[in-house]
Amino acid sequence: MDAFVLQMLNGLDKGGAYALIALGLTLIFGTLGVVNFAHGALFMLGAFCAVTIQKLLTLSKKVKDESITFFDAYKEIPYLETWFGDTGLVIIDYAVPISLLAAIPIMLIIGLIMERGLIRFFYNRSHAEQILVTFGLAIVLQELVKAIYGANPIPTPAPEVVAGSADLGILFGVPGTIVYPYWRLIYLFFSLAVIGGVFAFLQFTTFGMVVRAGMQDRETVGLLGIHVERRFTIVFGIAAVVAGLAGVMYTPILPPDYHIGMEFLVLSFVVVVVGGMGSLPGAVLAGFLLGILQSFASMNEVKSIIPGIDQIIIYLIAVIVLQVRPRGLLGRKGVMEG
Amino acid sequence: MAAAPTSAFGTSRRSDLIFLVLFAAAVLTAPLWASLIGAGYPDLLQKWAIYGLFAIGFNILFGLTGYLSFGHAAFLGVGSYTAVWSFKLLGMNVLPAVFFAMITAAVFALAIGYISLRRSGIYFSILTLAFAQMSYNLAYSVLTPITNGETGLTVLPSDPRILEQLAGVRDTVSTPTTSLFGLEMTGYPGFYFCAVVLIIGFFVAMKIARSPFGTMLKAIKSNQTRMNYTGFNTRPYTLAAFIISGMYAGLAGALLASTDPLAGAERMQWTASGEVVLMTILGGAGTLLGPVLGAAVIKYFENIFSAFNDQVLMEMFNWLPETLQEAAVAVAGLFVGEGWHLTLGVVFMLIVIFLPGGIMEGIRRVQKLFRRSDGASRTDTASESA
Amino acid sequence: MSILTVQGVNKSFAGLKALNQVNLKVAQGQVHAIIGPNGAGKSTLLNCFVGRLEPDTGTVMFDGQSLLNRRPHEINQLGVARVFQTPEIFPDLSLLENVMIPAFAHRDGAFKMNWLPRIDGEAEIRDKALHMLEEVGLADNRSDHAGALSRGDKRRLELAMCLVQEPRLLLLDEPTAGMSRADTNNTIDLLKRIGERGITKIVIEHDMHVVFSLAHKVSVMAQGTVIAEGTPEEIRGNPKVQEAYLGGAHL
Amino acid sequence: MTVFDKGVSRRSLMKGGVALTAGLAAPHFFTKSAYAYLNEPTGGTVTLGFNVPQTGAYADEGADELRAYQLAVKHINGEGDGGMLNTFSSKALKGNGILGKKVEYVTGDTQTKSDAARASAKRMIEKDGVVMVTGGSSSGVAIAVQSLCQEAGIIFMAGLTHSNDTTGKDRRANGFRHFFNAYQSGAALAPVLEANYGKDRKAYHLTADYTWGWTQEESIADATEALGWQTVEKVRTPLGAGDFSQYITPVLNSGADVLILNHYGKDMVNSLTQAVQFGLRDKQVNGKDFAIVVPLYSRLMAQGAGENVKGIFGSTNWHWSLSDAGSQAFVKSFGAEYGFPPSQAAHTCYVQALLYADAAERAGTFAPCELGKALEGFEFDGMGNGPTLYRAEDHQCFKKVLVVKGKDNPSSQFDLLEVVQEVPREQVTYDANIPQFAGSLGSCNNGA
Repeated sequence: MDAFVLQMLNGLDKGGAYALIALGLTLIFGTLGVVNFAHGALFMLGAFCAVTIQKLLTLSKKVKDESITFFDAYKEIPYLETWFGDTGLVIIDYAVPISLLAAIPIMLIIGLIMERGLIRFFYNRSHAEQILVTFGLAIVLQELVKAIYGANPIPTPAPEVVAGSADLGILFGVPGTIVYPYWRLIYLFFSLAVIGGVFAFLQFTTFGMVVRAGMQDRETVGLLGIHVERRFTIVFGIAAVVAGLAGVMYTPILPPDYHIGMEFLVLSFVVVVVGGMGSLPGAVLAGFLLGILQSFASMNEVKSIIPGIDQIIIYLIAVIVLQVRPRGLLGRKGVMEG
Repeated sequence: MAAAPTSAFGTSRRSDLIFLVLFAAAVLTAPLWASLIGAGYPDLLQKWAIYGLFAIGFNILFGLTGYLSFGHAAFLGVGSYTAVWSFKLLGMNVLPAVFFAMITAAVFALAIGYISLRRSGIYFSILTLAFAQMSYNLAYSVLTPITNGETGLTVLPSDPRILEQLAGVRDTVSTPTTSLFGLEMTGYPGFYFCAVVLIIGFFVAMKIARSPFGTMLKAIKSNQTRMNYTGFNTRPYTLAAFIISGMYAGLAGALLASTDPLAGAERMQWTASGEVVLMTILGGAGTLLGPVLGAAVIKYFENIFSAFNDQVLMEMFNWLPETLQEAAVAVAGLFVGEGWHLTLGVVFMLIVIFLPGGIMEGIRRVQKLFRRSDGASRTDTASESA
Repeated sequence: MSILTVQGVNKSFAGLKALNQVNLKVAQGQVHAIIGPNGAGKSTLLNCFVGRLEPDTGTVMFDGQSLLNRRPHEINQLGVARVFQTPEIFPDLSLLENVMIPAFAHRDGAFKMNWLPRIDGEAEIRDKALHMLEEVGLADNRSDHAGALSRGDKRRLELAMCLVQEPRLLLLDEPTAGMSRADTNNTIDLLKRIGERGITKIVIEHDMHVVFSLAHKVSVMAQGTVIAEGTPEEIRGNPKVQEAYLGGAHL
Repeated sequence: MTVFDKGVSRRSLMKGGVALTAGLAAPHFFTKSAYAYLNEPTGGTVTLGFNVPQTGAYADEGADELRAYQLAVKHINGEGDGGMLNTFSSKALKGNGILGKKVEYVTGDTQTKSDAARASAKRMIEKDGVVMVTGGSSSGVAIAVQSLCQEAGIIFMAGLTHSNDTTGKDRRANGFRHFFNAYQSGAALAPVLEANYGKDRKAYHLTADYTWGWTQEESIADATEALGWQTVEKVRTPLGAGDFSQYITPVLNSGADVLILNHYGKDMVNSLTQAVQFGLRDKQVNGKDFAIVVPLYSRLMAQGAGENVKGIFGSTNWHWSLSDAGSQAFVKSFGAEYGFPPSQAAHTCYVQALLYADAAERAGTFAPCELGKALEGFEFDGMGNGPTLYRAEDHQCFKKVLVVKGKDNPSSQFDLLEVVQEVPREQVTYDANIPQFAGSLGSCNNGA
C-alpha cells in the first residue's frame, strides 16, 4: 500500500516534469509547425538562471585561508551576509524561488530573441532543416554554458524550510510510512498550476482563442486579418518561459549541468508523440502516464518478472501506443505527418 | 522523337561512369591528399570510408523516400556485434563477418521497419528512435552476456573460432587479428578494404538511384498519395529501402569491427543515430556524394579539431605579439580542443541557414559562379544529384 | 452493359448522412457526368470508388468485382484511375518521369524490386510516356520539374499520368475547375479525343458547358442521393433538376 | 594549411604515397617498420598521448587530468619546481626529458565513449607517433584503450578507472594502473563502516546497471557481508537515470538501515542529492541512524552534490589535504600553476606520467616490453600514497587507500572531504588470481 502510494507520487512528480517540457514543445509544434530541438536547451537555460542567481546572491568577499599556502583557498563570506546578517542568509537560502521570478522575464526575452532571430526563418522549411538548425543552436547554447560553468553539476538546494519531508501517512491513518519530500510535492503542485495556467490562458483569453484557432487552421485565421505571426512569437516566448520555469524548479532535485537539456530532449519528444503532435491535453496526459508507468516499472517486483523493463518502458509504451493509435493518444489527423 | 531524352533524368550512363571513376580515384588516393590536411593516417581514413558508407545507406532511405529514421545506429551496432561474434565463433576472416552482419542487420531492419513504417513523418522517426534506444539500453545492461555491456565485445585468444580449429590454425596464445585470407585488416590494408567496399556501396547506391526502383522511392517522397492511386503498394517499397539502408548500416558496423574488433553499445545510442542524420543533411540529402562528404567533415572535426590544445595553438599564433597571441589562443581555444562541439554546432547552423542543400549545394553554387549557363555543361552537377 | 454498378450505398459522418441509398449504373465506354450543388455528395461517392472511403452499407461492383475493402493501389491495378480536384503529381520529378511512373505500375504491378536496369534504359516505357506527353501537348517540357507547371498544365499532366495506364475506368473530379475558357476548351477537346479509345469516364463537373459537350449520360445528385438521371437533353429539360440544382434558372 | 608543420605534411605525404603503392601492390609487408619497436623516437623529442574526456559528463575531470599531464611534462623536462620528482624515491629522471629526449605531447578527446577513445588513441599512435597513451575517466574507456594499445604495441598508463576488470579479467601486458579498484574500496571501507555503524546492519544497494557498477556492488557486498551485515536488496538503476525517486522510495520502508550507492559521476550526484532529500540521512531505522555510503568518492563530484555529502563515508585514491612530502610537493606545484588543488584524477595521471618516464629512464629504452619489465614489481615511495608496489602479476599498484567522509564544516570551497583513515597497503592487497580478478596478461607487444 505505502509502496504503491509512493510510486504513484513519484510517477506524478516525474509526469509533472515531463508534461511541463512537453507542453511547450507541443505548443510550438502546434502553432509554429516547428520541430524545436532546442527546447531542451531552454529547460537547461532555465536551470542555469537559478545557478546564475545563486552565484550572484552568494557573491562573496574572499578571505584567504591562511592555513593553505599552495594555492588561493579562501573562506567565502557573501556580501549579503556582511551587509544584512541573517536576513542576507535567508535571501541566499531562497535563491531558487527568487530565480523563479527572475526567470520569467529572462526566459521570455530569450524566447523572443530565439524566435525573431532564428526560428521564424524556418517556418516554411522542412522538418529536417528545423531539426538541424535547432539542434545546432542547442549545442551552441550548451557549449557556451559549459565554457562558463564547467561540466560538473552545480548544487542548487531548495530553501531550508522545505528541505524536509512531509508525512503523508497521517492522511491515510498510517503515520510514518508515507513520507515525501516537501520540494517534490511543491514541484507537483507547481507543474499542475503552470499547466492549468497555460490552459486557462488559451481557453479564456481572446489571445488564446486566436492562438487556438491558428493551431487549427492558420491560413483562415490569417485571412481574417489577424496578425497570427506576432501572436505566435509570443507563444514561443510562453513556451520558453514554461520550459525555463520547469528548469528552475527542477534544480533542487537534479543539480544542473550543461548537458541536462539533451537528456530531457529525447524523452520530451517521446512524450509529445505519445500524446499526439500538437495536442496540449495529449502532452499532459502522456507526460503523467509515462511518468507513472516508469515508476511502477522500476519496482523490484516488476523487474524480477521482466528484467530491464525499467530501461525501456518509455520506448515500449511509445511503440505500443503508436501501433494502436496512429497519431498518439489525442493527436489530430494530418499534423506533422508530411 | 526529338532530342535524346537523357536530360529528363538529369544524368546519363556516360556521366555516371565518369563520376564513379572520379569517385573511386579520389577514395583510393585519399592517403595522398588527406595528409595535406593532417588526416593521412589509417584510422581516420578507415572511419571516413566506413561512415561514408553508413551515410550513403542512410541516404537511400532518407534522401530517396524522405523517411527520417532516428534509429539507424541500432543496425550499426547489430552489425558490429554480429561481426565480432562471427570472429569469435567462426574465425578471424572478415568475409563471413561482413556477410552475417548484413544478414542480421537485414533481419532487424525487417522487424523494426515493418512496425515503424506503418506510420510516417515524425511518428515514424520516434518509432525508430524508440527501437534504437531500447536496443542501446538493453545492450548496455541486461544483455551483457551477449554484448559484454560497457566494456564492449572483444575477441579473445580462447575463443572457439571453429573454422580455424578445423583448419588447425587456431592460435590460443596471442590476441587474434582480423584478416582477409591472411592479409591483416589493420592500418592501410584495412583502409583499402574499406575503400573498396565503399566504392562498391557507392556503385550500388548509384545503381539504385538511377533505376526504376529508385525512381519509385523518389516518387514516394514527392507524393505518396499519388503513388497509392497510381497502383503502387508503397509499403514494400519503403520497407525495401529501409532494409537496404539497414544492411548498409550493418555492413558499416561490420567494417568497424573488422578494422578494430571491438563492439560497444554506445554505437547504438540516439546521438549516434543523430550523427548520421547530421552527416547526410550536412553533405546534402538526396545526393550521392553529399553524405560521404558530410561524414568526412564530421569525422575530421571529431578527430582533428578536438586534438588542438593550447600548445598547438600557441605555435599557430606565434607570429603575433605576445599579448595578442594569448588572446588569440584564448578565443580560438573556445572552438577547438574541448570546444570542438561548439564549432560543430556553429557549422550546422551556418550550413542550414545559408546552404539548405548542404555542402553539395555549396558546390553547385560555386560551379554556377564559374560556369556560363549554356545548358550543355550540366552533367557534372546533375550526375551528383540522385 | 454497365461496367460500374453502385447499389444502395450509404455513408454517414458523425450522424450526418453524406450518401443516402445511392444507385448508379455506368455503361461501358460512355462518359457519365455527375452534377449537383456543393455538398451533394459527389466527391464522397467518388472516394467510395477508389478506396479512400468505405461505405457503411451498399455495394460497388466494377466489372464483376467489388471495389469495397480494397486499398487504393489494388483498385488502380483493377483498371480504375483518378484525376483529383487539386492535381496530384510528383512535383520534384521531371514531367517524363511523372508519366513513366504510372506506366511502370501498369506494366510491373503494385511492387517490383526493379533496381538493376537504368530508368533511362527502359525504352519501351519511355517512348510510351513521351507519346502520352505529346498527346497532352507537354512533350517540349519533359525535362522540367513538374512542380513548376501552371495549374492547367499540372492537370493535363495528371491526365496523361492516368491515361498512360490505359485504365478501363477514369474518374475525373472537376477536371476544368479554375481553368480559363481557352484551357477548358482544350481540355474538352483532349477528353473528346481520348473518348475515342473507349475508356469509360465518370466526370464530376460544375461547368455545364463541359458536361453538355462531353457527357452521354448525366446523374444529378442532391443531398446525398441521385434525384435524376438521363441524357443531357433530358436533364436540361427536367424541372425537378432545375429546381433542386439550378435554382430555377434556365440553361 | 598553416595549421600543420610543413615538414610533417611532407613526411606523411610520402608515407601515404608509400602506403598507397604498398597497399595496392604488396600490402602488409611494407607497413612493418624497420624499427625495433613501434614509433621509436628518432629525433631529439619523444611524444606522449594524453587521451582524456574533453566533452561529456567527465569533461571537468578530463580538464584536470590534462593539467596534471602538462605539469608532469614540465617537470620531466626540467621546468618548474620539479613537483614530486623531488620526493620520488627513484632518482633516475634528471630533468632533461626522458633518455635525453625532450617530452612533447598530443591530446585527444575520449568523449567517454569507447569508440571515440579508441579513434583518438589510434590517431595518436598512427599519426602523431606516440610511444605511450595515458588518461581516461571511466573503466569502459580504459579497458577499450588498454586492449587497443596491447594490439598496437605501445604502453597504456590508465588514468581514472576503478573497475576490477581493468587489472582483472581484462588485464593486458602493455597496460598499467596506478588507481585503486572496487575490490580495494570494499576492503578499505569495511573496517571503517564496522567501527562507525557496527556489525548488525541491513544494506540496500542501488547500482548503476553496467559492468563497473556490478563489480563494485559485488566487492562491497562481499566485504560488508564478511562483517556480518545483511544485504536486503540489490537494485540496478539505468545509467543516467536522472531522477532516482522510483528507486529510492522502496528503500524507505524496506527495513534496510544502510543505503549503498554504487554510482559514479552524475548518477552519484543525483542519487545522493535525492536520497538526502527523501530524508534518508536523518532517518531512524531499527533503532539506528540510517546511513548512506558512497564507495567511490571524488572531490569534483562531491562539489556537485554540495551539502549532501556531509557525514557520508566513501573511499578515494588520494586527497590534496594529505600531509606527506610527496602530496605536499604536488599540491604546491599544481596550486602554484593553476590556483586550485588537484583532484585525485589529476594526481593519478601525474603519477602515471612520472612513473612511465622513470621506467623508460631505468630501462634505457621506450620499447614497451623492456619498459614494462622496469615497471613490473617496481617498489617506490614519495608519490603521495606511501610505499607502493607495481605488482608484476596484474600491473596493479598496491598502496594506501583513503577512507574519507564529507566534512561537516568545510573551511573553504575545496575543503569538502576529510580523510578518516589511510588504510594500509596490506589490508587492500589481494591475490592476483582470486575469482573476481582471474585473467591473463598475455605477452607484451612491441608492435614491430
